[in-house]
Amino acid sequence: MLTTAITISLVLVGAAVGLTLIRLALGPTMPDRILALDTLAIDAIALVVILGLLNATALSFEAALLLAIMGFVGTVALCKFLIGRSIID
Amino acid sequence: MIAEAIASLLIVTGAAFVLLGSIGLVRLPDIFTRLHGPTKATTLGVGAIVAASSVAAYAVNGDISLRELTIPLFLFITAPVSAHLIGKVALKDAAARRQN
Amino acid sequence: MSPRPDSFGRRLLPQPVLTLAIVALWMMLQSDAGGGTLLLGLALGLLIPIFTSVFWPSRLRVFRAGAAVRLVGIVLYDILVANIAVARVVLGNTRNIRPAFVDVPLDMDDAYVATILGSIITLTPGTLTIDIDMDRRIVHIHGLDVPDPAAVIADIKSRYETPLKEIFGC
Amino acid sequence: MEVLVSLSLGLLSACGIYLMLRPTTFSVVLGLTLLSYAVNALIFFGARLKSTAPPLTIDGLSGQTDPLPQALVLTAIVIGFGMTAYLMALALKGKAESGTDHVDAGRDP
Amino acid sequence: MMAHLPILPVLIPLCAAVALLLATGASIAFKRALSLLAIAALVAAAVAQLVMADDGGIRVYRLGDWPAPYGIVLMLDRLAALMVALTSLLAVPVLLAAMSGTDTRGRHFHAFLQFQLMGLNGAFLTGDLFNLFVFFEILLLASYGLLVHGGGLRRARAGIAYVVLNLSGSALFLIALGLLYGFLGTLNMVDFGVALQKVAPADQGVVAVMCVLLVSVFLLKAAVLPIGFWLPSVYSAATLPVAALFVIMTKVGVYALLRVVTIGLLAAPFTAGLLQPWLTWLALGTIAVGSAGMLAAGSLSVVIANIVIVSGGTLLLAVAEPSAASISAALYYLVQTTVVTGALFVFADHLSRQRGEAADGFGDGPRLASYTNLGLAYLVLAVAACGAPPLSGFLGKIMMMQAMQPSLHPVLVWTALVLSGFVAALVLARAASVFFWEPGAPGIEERPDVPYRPAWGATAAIVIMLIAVLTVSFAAAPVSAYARAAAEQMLARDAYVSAVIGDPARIDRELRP
Amino acid sequence: MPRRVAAQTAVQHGMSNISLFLILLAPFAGIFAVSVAAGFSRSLGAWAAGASMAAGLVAALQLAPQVFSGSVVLWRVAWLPEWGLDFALRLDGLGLLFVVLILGIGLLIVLYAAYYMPQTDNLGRFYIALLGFAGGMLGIVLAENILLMVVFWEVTSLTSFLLIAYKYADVEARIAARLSLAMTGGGGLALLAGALLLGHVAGSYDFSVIEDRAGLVRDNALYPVILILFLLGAFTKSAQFPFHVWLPHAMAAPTPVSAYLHSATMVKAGVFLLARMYPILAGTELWFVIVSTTGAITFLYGAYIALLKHDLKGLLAYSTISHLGLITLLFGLDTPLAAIAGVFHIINHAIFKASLFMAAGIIDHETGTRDMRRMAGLFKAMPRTAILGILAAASMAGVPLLNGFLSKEMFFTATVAHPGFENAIYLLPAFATIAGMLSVAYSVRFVHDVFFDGPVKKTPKVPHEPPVWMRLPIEVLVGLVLIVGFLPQLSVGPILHTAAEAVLPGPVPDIKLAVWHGFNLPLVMTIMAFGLGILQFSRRHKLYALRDRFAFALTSPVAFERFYRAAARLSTALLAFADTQSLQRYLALFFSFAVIAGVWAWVRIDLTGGGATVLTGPLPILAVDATAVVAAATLVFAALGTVVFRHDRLKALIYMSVAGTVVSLAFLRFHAPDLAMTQLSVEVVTILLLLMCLRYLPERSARQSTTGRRMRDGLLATAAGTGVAALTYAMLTRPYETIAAYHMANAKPLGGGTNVVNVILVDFRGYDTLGEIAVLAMAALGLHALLSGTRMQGPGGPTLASADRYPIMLAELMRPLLPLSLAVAAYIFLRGHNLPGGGFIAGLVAAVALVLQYVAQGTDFAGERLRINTVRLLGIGLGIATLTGVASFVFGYPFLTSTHGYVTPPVIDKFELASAIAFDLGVFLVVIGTVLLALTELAGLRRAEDVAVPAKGDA
Ligand code: NA
Ligand code: NA
Repeated sequence: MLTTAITISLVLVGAAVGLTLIRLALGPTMPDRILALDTLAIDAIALVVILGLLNATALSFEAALLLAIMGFVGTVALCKFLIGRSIID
Repeated sequence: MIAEAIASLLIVTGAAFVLLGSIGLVRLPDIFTRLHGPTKATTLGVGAIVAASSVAAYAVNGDISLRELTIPLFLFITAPVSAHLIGKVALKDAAARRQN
Repeated sequence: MSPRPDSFGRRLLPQPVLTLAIVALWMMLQSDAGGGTLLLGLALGLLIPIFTSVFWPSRLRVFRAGAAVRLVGIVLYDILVANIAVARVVLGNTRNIRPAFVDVPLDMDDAYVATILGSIITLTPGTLTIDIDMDRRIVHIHGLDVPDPAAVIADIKSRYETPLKEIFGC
Repeated sequence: MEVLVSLSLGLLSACGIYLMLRPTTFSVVLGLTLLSYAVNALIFFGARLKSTAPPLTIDGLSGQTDPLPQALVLTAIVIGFGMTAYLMALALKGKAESGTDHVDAGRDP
Repeated sequence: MMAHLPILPVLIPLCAAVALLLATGASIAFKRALSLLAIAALVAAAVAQLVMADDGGIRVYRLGDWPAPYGIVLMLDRLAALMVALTSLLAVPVLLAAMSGTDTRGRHFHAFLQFQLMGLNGAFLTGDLFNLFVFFEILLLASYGLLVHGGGLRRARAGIAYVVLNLSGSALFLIALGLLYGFLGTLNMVDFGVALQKVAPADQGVVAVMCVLLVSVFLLKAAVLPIGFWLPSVYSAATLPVAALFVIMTKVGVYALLRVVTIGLLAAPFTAGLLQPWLTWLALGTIAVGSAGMLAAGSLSVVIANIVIVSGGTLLLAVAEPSAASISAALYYLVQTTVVTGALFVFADHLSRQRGEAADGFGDGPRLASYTNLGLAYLVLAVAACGAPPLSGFLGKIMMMQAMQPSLHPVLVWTALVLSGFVAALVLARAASVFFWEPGAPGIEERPDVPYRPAWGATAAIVIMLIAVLTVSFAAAPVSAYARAAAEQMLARDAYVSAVIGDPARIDRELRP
Repeated sequence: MPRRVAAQTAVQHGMSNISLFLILLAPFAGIFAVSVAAGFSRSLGAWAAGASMAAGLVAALQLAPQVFSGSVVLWRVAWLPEWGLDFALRLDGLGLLFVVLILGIGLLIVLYAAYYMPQTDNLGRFYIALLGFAGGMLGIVLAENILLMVVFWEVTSLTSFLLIAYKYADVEARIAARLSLAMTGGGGLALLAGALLLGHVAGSYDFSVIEDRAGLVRDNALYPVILILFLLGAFTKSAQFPFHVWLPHAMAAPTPVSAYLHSATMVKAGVFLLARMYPILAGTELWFVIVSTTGAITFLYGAYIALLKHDLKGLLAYSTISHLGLITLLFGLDTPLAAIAGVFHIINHAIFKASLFMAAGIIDHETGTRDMRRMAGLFKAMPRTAILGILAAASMAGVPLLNGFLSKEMFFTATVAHPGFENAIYLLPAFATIAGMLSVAYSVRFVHDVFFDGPVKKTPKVPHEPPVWMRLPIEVLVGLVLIVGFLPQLSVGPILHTAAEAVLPGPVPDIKLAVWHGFNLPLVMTIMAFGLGILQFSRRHKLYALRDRFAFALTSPVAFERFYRAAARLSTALLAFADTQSLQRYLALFFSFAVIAGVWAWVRIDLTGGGATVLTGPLPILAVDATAVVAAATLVFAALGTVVFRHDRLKALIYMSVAGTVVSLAFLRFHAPDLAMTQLSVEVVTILLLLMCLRYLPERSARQSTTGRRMRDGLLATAAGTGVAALTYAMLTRPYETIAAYHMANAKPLGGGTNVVNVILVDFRGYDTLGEIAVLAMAALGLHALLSGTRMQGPGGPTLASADRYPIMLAELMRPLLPLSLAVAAYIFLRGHNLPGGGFIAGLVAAVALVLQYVAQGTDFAGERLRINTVRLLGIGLGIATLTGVASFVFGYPFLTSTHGYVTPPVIDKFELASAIAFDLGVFLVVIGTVLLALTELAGLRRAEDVAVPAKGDA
């Protein structure tokens, strides 16, 4: 049952990634792309956790946590850049 | 068995929410409306998936692992900040567009 | 705004709430409540705040723990509701929605608490904090579908701002 | 799968090399980064695709992946990071000195 | 401590660099003293190594006490000891010359110098190919720091070209190493040779490609045609004491080639002849390009840089057709050319300080103050550099000519060796004419108000270099005998196998997947 | 490789014949003596120079009896025995003859120069170069080892370069010096090649040995090559046509130099070589044809031009060329008599030519000009000098009773007796007569135009006799002209005989050196030469007119400079074509090189047989799953997006980060959590860095490449990418044997960790990791060195309100997030040894958390609070890691040997502590230091706009 659920969810998340990539490509504005990138990171977390379930390993947790942290940092940096072209001032 | 069922339900629901966020991202008309999708749906979706992982781990080992919950916790803390920042950029962007 | 000289105790335990949070986080991460974990967590909980207190000199004080728990419940519930509402909008006819910007006036002047409010607004139905202006004491929000801005403002103030003011005593 | 992986790495390196051949320092950095993705993956796949578990010696794991390529890649990533940081600084210095970020600006004729 | 001798040439500069980082706010005098002390210790260690290695043994130092091929080992043989000694000795005049003011023209000079030495020595001592990559990166990054030391657009742009090109080289190096491990399952140099012998015929094509890619990386460092054009602008952009140190950098490429060829490629028939047909041509082309570069040069440093290119090409001749004779000739040639070109850069530094704006260019400049001494020094160095008798360049040339006699294209090789020296002689004679004989341009004929007083360090640097040149020339026999012994040792692969990995059959190998 | 064959002399002769070495040592020791003495006074320098020459002469004379008794004196010291080069000397008759000439005339030159050279000139430099030159000459004539001879050969090239350029203020002197270096040095290179080949063929580089194997050499297929190379050396040095051009220009040297170089030494080195190689290389048709033809042409040509020169030294220069042609011709004739005549003429020419040059110098010195048209009747002004000059010139012309007559007579005899021209028996004598006629003509001209030709003309200086000491050397030489002329057998007979013994391979024919041989054909030829010569002289003006019509451009030394510059220009043009100094070109070349080399190796394996070019290995192919397809599609999308949007930099960066994320997910998918985490965190920090740099770079880059260039690059990139794909595929489909089982087995028991990757990083290959953090530290340090104090101006955006600068929610949230992130970092750090994690990732997490404080609240806020000296932090980190490694020395283990064990402190459960953790702590600190240093330094760039930070002398 779980395996089926995992397969279904993989398909769903895969579709989500595809849609997000469309937004990334279409834009039209830079904030749209950043939002898409941020979403992509979260999608990736979902993917990692699901794959962890699939492989029955607890070892993907750190990677997922790191994805969350680094995705956030990336978004912050990109936004700060667009607000004032300066990340640290 | 029940745990596995719960996990299955959670994971599919979560994945659905993740997809929902991305559908919003594509379908909604402008950046401010699009912001709503990922900040809410996707974050919650991940929360559900992680919860599924916890439950599944319980189903397998019998251990309650709270470790995974740190991920949605972190996301719930940071998502508003991300949205806030992207919103600010969008405001600035919109202002710049109006000027031109 | 350099950190002002503090008593020995304050320097040793600058943020008790934070110390607790770190210990909790540590135990969550280790998925373990054994003595060793606790001890190491405590050590980190004591050491890290001493190091980071330079960035956060003011002590965070929680006045009403009960109110806090209640607010968390409200927010979690709202998050669920929010998602269903968002799902309806996203999957429905996106042309009929009425997005709008709304300025919510604030009744407090603590930026930290305002940030918590802003976060809650973002996580809950149809609203999104775009900016917080502490000079003008307003929260600039965006609503996904806002037929009545006044209702939104009232909702936010009653559901979230009031409990927050109660919790943090401001 | 092997074909898919190979083609992906080939594409990544081709894009990286193409970018490295562009005339601005920024493109070069982008290209180097893409190329290093490909290179790191290539080293990593020296352990082949068929493996069932991470290289940990915890009980219950069996058929672990060859750990050595992973260690090599880790070293390569870190070194690549240092190099990229330095190259960017150098690019800035060049920009500060010459006013342009063309890779060949201001060199001896 | 003798047991740890092999690691000391890496450890001493590392410790010095750490100390310099910790003492980041200290006075320049303190840093200089520290740097000098460290290099003195390094020289002592290097000499001790040289003596130790000359008994013909191959010392294997297991880092972390892990046996080869599983862990990283250092391999102290005659070749490694020679290269380390050369580097360490070169460091002394470089430091002394830099202490005359170059080191204060930017930040962290001494730390970079120490890191550079650590990288070089590490590269020469390691017996592991991936570790060689790591130490290549160390020495490269340090060289980047040293190259741009002093600032300015020219250095920045030369730096960008140098860095990007080397990063491309590193990428290729990694690809080759990835394939090496992927095909042969090992990283140890000696084990690499052992594994090559066992490659099945069906795999020989891909393995040969991997080997050639590996070689290409080293050829880039050795500045061979057509991938060596980067060198002149880089060397001439660096401050001159730094350029003096850089002359060892192309030799790293040659060293790596010699190592990989003798310990690896020669082990198996299908790789043994992989370089010979084309490397000779490239080497000849390199010599030609370097000679043209000398003729076209507008300053002494560019001339020296092109001499470095020519010497690289000359050394590659031996790599292309390795034999005890060619390698031993090449090793002597390597030692002498490193010393001589290094000395020339130190000299050019001295010269440009005196000539002010004119620096080391062939344009009008003021007459020189310490005419006789400088002239004499120049005479010695120029004679050695163009391969004229009786100095080391000539000796190196006759060795190379004799050793390359049985090569595929002896006439071309000889012609190249002879003509490149001839061109160098013409160019250096013209340089002498400009620096020492031509009257200064109108307006700058007068000496500057403050007479030039060379710092003691600068003078000491030149004197040391001159002594080195004369020693290599007139005490050529021991150097040459050492070189021959080193060459013979390098070609006796079995000794390396038994010293480093013992019985190859006993290595714990597992077929995957 | 040829090895030394005759090693026997090293010890036996070494001690007993040290005098041989002393001859050679004398001038070189003189260099030091002069450099000291000249510092005191000018004359002391001259004394020192003279004394050293004399000392050498004494040493030589001391050995003379041994030589005359027929033995060859040897002396040897090993120099580079392995390669055939030894410091081996020999003294035979030929050598002794030359030693006496070199040192004897050298002594006279030293004396002459002391008076000739301007008093303002200290002469230290002059004598040093002169002694060096004399030493070089001695080396040539004393060398037993032919490589050693080459050594000294080039020593003379070099020192003559210095001597010719002695008056370096004259541009002509400078160029002439370089020209002579180019020609004689270049010839020396040919000689070197010849010597090496000869040594190779003969199996030894020792003359004595080679001489014994002369037949072997002449029969070898390489003989023509060897011969031509040797002759190139000889002809360039002895100014044979067409290599003579350097010699006339060398007249730019002070006259003492000319007198020395062009009488007894430099040019004689060439003919000495002919003499020396005579027993080895002569005796073949080839030798005869080349050497005699060259000599004959030079003989005639030199004499002809000499007649046309108005410059006194020019006349002597071409006459020198002519006489050298004569000597060459004599050796070329290849008969014993001719060879002896050649040796004899070497002596005679040296004597009269040295005196003529010195006389010319006196004339120049006293009149201030060397143009024969500007002087006349000097006989009256300086009769003594005139008599000396006339006698020397007469000897040059071959007037009987003077030494020149004797050798010329021998030459005529040799031509008459030569067997080589049976069919044209008069050809050679006729030629000899014509050449003799020309030398008579220019000798007469010299005497006539200078000493007679009417009354004294007005010259720049008023001519009178020179000081006595200045004339003395000429008197000595002219004395010798007469002595040899009158008493040949008594004076030079013995030495000529011994020299001939050394030159001739067979027995020396018995020649009577006598003034009168009876009325024979040679005498008729002499008389004809004189008659025709005087006739020729009287009609010289027609020749001048002819010369003026066909003036050679090449006669100017500027021609050489022009030639040199043309070569330089050509090189510049060629290099400009090959090397555009463009990084793009360098990169394209490098990648092309790798591709071509790879393809070549691939093709070659098939061609050479044995191996085979098989791409696909035997492993079964793994099925593709949906996730992989999505990932690959995303990767393609991201990689192409990066390329397509490279001009829109921010967009390109976003695409690139997507690619990086996919790669890290791939790592995770294939069981490399450590890798995935590292890749992820590094990527984010890289993007942070790039974004900070983007502020100072143009937002968009211009399209600068042409379509053709893009096509080319596209093709190259495709080729390289195809290569990577093919190799990856080949690798993935092959099984391999790995050593990793050892690591898996020993990670836990010996390394103390269950995460094998981490154990490899901090233990099995901890040395790599130490190097890796050194790289990181250096990168940060380099960035610091580059950017500290640098001012940058970005495309200035609007000044931001504080709320925009530090968005409030971010600022407020970062405060609690920092300690929590540090806790996460601690978690990752401690976990590393056993599970995914470790110092590096932990360091990045901690660093990022700290950097976020800067991002959220600015440098002023964060920098003031976080008072870390990042450079020192790098030192601490690197120091800890190093110390961990060194600590194992204490226990007698190699560097970086780890130890581990379980500590069980109270309350805490079993806690495993490996020394590798200390190492990892070093890594952790270096990472934090690097990231903080890099980012704060980049942030500081803008601040430099406002605050000018003076660059401190902080190195
Ligand atoms: Na006259
Ligand atoms: Na780790």
